[in-house]
Amino acid sequence: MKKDITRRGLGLGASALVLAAPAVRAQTAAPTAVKIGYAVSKTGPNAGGTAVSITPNYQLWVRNVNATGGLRLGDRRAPIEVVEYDDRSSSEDAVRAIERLVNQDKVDLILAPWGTALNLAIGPVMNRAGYPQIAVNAVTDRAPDLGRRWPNSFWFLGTSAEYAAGLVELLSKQREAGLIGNNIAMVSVADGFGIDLVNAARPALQRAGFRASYDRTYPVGTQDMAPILAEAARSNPDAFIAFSYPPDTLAITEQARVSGFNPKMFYVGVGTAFPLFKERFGANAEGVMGIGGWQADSPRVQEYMRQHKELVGREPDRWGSSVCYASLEMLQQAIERVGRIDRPAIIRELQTGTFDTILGPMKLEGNVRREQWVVGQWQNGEFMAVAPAAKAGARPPVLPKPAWRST
Amino acid sequence: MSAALQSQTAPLLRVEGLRRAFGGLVAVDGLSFTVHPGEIVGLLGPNGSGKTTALNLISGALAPDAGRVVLDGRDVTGLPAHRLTRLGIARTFQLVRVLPGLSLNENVVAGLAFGREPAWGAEARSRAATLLTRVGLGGRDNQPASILTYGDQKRLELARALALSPRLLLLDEWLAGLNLTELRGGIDLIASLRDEGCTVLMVEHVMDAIRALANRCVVMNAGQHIAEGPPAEVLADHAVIQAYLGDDDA
Amino acid sequence: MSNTALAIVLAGLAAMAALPFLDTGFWLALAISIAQYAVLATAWAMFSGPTRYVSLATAAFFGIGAYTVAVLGEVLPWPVVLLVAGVIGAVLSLLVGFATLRLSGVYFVVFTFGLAELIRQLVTWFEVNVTRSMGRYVFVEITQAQIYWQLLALFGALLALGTWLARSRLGFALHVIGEDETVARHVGIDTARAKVALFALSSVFMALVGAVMAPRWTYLDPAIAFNPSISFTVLIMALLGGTRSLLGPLLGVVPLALLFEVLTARFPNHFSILVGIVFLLVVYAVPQGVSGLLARLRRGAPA
Amino acid sequence: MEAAAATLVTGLVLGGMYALVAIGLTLQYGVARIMNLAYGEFVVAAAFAALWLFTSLGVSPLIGLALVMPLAFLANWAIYRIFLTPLVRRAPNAGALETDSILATFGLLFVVQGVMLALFGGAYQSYSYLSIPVEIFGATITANRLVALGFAAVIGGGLWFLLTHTRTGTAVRAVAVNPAAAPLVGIDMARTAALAFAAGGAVVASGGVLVSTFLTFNAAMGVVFTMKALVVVIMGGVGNLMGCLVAGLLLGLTETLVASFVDPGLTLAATYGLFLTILIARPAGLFGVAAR
Repeated sequence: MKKDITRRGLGLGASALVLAAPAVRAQTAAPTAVKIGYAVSKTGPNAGGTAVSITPNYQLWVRNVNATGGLRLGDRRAPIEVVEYDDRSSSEDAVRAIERLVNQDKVDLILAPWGTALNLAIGPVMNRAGYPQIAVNAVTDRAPDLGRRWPNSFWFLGTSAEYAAGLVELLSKQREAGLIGNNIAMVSVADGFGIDLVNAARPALQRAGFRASYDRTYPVGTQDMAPILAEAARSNPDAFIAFSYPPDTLAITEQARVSGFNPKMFYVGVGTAFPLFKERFGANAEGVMGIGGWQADSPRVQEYMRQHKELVGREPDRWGSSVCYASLEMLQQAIERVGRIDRPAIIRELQTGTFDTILGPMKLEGNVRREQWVVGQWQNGEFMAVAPAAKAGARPPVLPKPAWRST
Repeated sequence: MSAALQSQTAPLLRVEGLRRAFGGLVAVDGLSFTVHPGEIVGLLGPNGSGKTTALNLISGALAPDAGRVVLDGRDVTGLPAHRLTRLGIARTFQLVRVLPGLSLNENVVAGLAFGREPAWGAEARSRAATLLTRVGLGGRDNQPASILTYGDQKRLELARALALSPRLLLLDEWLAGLNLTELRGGIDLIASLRDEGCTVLMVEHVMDAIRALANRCVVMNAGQHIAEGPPAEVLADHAVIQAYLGDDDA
Repeated sequence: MSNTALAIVLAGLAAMAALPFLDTGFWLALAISIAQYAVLATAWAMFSGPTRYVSLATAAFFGIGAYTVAVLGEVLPWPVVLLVAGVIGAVLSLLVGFATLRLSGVYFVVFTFGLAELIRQLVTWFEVNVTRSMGRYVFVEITQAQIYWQLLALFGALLALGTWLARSRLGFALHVIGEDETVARHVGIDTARAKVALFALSSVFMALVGAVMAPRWTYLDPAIAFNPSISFTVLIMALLGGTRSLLGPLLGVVPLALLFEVLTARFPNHFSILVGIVFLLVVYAVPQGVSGLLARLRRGAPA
Repeated sequence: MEAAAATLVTGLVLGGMYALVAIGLTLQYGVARIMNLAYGEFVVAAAFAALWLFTSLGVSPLIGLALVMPLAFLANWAIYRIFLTPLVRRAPNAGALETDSILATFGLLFVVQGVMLALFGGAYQSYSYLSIPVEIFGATITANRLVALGFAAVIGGGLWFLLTHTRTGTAVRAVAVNPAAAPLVGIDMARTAALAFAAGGAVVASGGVLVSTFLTFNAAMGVVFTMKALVVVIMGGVGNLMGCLVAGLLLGLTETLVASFVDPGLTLAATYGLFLTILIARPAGLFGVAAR
């Protein structure tokens, strides 16, 4: 028995050592190449979000940079060489993959995974190793704390309080205009994202004098939204709000359409901004609001859209994707301003600099991106940013939402 | 001898109105009988008459729907098997059950470790060796039970049952399927147990063995008690012959 | 395992404890991951090997331990937190153990899976409706090396316990139960108590692993803590390694953990297909572990 | 009152879907004794097939059903014959086969999932087919869900008829009830098991095609279906078609009733709670016969 273990264990261990030797992808690349690594969820529950908002943008950015000859370091250009891993949506695998990127592959920079949990899981390792962590797809109320705790971490999708504030501000304006009343129905998905948002929305709604006559939470993976929608409809709300995940967002919208539940304002969560939403609902997407949004009429956004379509074969989502690409532009500019791979200097530049991106000028405050689009609305086949209204380029929301059409 | 024993001592086992049904089938229906200390009682009957179910009810493998099982004056009805075992009821199985992954010695230690007079460690191993010798498997302590012949498996099972120091030993067709030599050895073995004062309740189809060993027989048919008495008388009983003749396997 | 063998293995563990002085990066991370599964799979096999009850409740106990740390980690001293995690794991396992005594085979398997999911749902509901926050931040000051050492210590304790168990009457009782439960009852073994006792012992270790691992990820929510893939990974590793001996599961843990690592590293885009193919190859070509061993033993036996 | 009726209808429709997804597994596990961990992957694969047929070739999922089911039957037959028969042959007992089939189908799970990831990527998929509202007893339900329910009834009823009224069906049932005794009465175990496994596979595929018309799915979602199906099968009693149906409907009703009248946050807790309670009360499932 004992012998057996040693033999097999050592044998496999040895072969692993051989195989696990730092994986240098492109031997042909110039030795001056900048090695950029990322471990993202190619499989597991996070694969859906990653495939939409993360991977295409990492690929697009690398392609674009390398098409110009690479990152400009001083007076030369260094092409990007990619090392990528699959974290299988697991915190444990994500931590290990980062350790591997840092210690084995000795990459120059690391791009972040999708989702709040994974970004928090790798936070300590990234911090210890001194790599900038551009947490581009994470919404957490602790973002300002985290930015202080790990000064190398940057939080791009802001806090749930911002989303709630923007939404309530929009609701209040519509009420002032006499378009809606006080009655709100609200559902949220029972995980960190949904609960954070609804916890922020509740007091904000209350302060603004709204009444949530239906306010329920449902578990991740709920396959039938009919009972929830029936109850929400029974409360006859002026506005319906769902802090939901992509499959639920589609299911809720579908159920609302089918049961003819058509409140004056209809807001759903992650997934509304996906091109899939438009494909799925066609003309019925019109008037639906959701989290995110972008300035579709901006030429730079349109150019981004074109490139994305060309590379990936489909349109990007109208929330995380463009922010993700913009964050990479920021990283690129920070590197190029520093002029070499000097991580502490890059971190400082990201903390303090102002950058020019497809989403316009961008500057972080306390390592957190502020003033982002929090509510979008499908208007004439495009998901236009409608809140915060004070932000330049905001479209006025169109209420009441038009009636569902039968397909 | 049997009559004398019955009158002089309190019964070791008393079964009263035992009943157990499986769905619509009543396997044991109002069965009553007694077994006295030192007796060998044969439990007879055609196939499917409920003998094995009766043993299962007495050994705690099954719980009765109605009726009582009294062991040495104590009501033990419905107690789980391991409690009954610790109170002194040991059994063998109709389809022999040894522990194939264990050695012969360990098979017997299994009987010693958790029984009425538990033993463990070196003491258990040496007692197990003695018991193996007793049933004719001496010196084969370290062989795996999986390689035993059918007859030897039966011996091993008996050694395991004896390891429990039983007050009442239930043998479920322990002699069935043995060849002639094995059968003779088996009968002698049980006879020697009787001579040591062990009380035995045996379900058996080998009538020669019943004639040679049993003090008394209880005959069942269709779950019910139909006759009782010394083997010679019972086997001549009209009802018993009828019951057996009605069954092809008799 | 003999005393000498145990001593050698424990000495080996002690030697492995030096790893953090050589590398605190990737190799330590890999070692933590292996150590985690070594304890989980060995604890799993300690119950499931002899009784042949296949449990998918690993995630339930792991999650309970992790959540205990998430709730109490910043409030109580660390040893007390571990103690509480162990006690909660034990109490829960006793309840579950006695509730599931009548279940056998696949019914037990799916019951344990359902149990882990039920606990996850209840914790979720509790967090949403009572504490009104989802996801907990675990900022316990603890280094990766300390996590590693605790896992090694747990593994050492588990091996010692297993060695003691193999010689004890309880261990023997379980062996007999695994061979033939009916016989076990008829030699006076209280099968229910023996099984539940072992289930509890094994569960306590799982809860402790969860507790030790929790600070590693900073953030915990029920989906991470009660991730069913933990149950499946442990099951597969233990079955592949073999559950008949104390060190058997390790035979599955080490190669599989390394295999997963190598495949994710070398073929991030085809991990699934490759891991599946390797798996099938292992099952067919190297019928090791419990199934193969048993098969060879049985085939050698007369019918 | 009307609300209650509507809730009942919604629950029955959802339950019908659970039953539909589980029927295949009850054949595969109950008869062929293969604990198929890759089951959900086959559901998703069929869903992808339907999506591809519909979006690329414009083939309606109902016609797709006629294509996918026979294909799935053949594929599963082949899987059983090529991959699983060697395991069945070498397994000395039921326990060993269970271990081996868990390990082998776990590998299969990764392969199938990997192929789907390579072909379709990890993104969410959804398309619109027959999503016309239909009103029944005050409940508004889409036609695609009703079609799925109808098919579940047809497939369930058809299977029941085949199992009870044909020779082969009787053989299949005999194997399900008593695998040890079946060969004694002249049943070809290998053939019967392969047949049941393949038939199960065809039913799985029909489930996948039908749910794809109303559920959003991606390549990583297989395990959700596997576990739901396992819970339904076990709750109903292994190998029991009626049990499968009743368990599916019970779970669907529980989920909907709890969502409507208690708290949507407790739906899954309630369904798992119900499942565990039933197992504690009836250790072999609703319609299972306790092994003795």
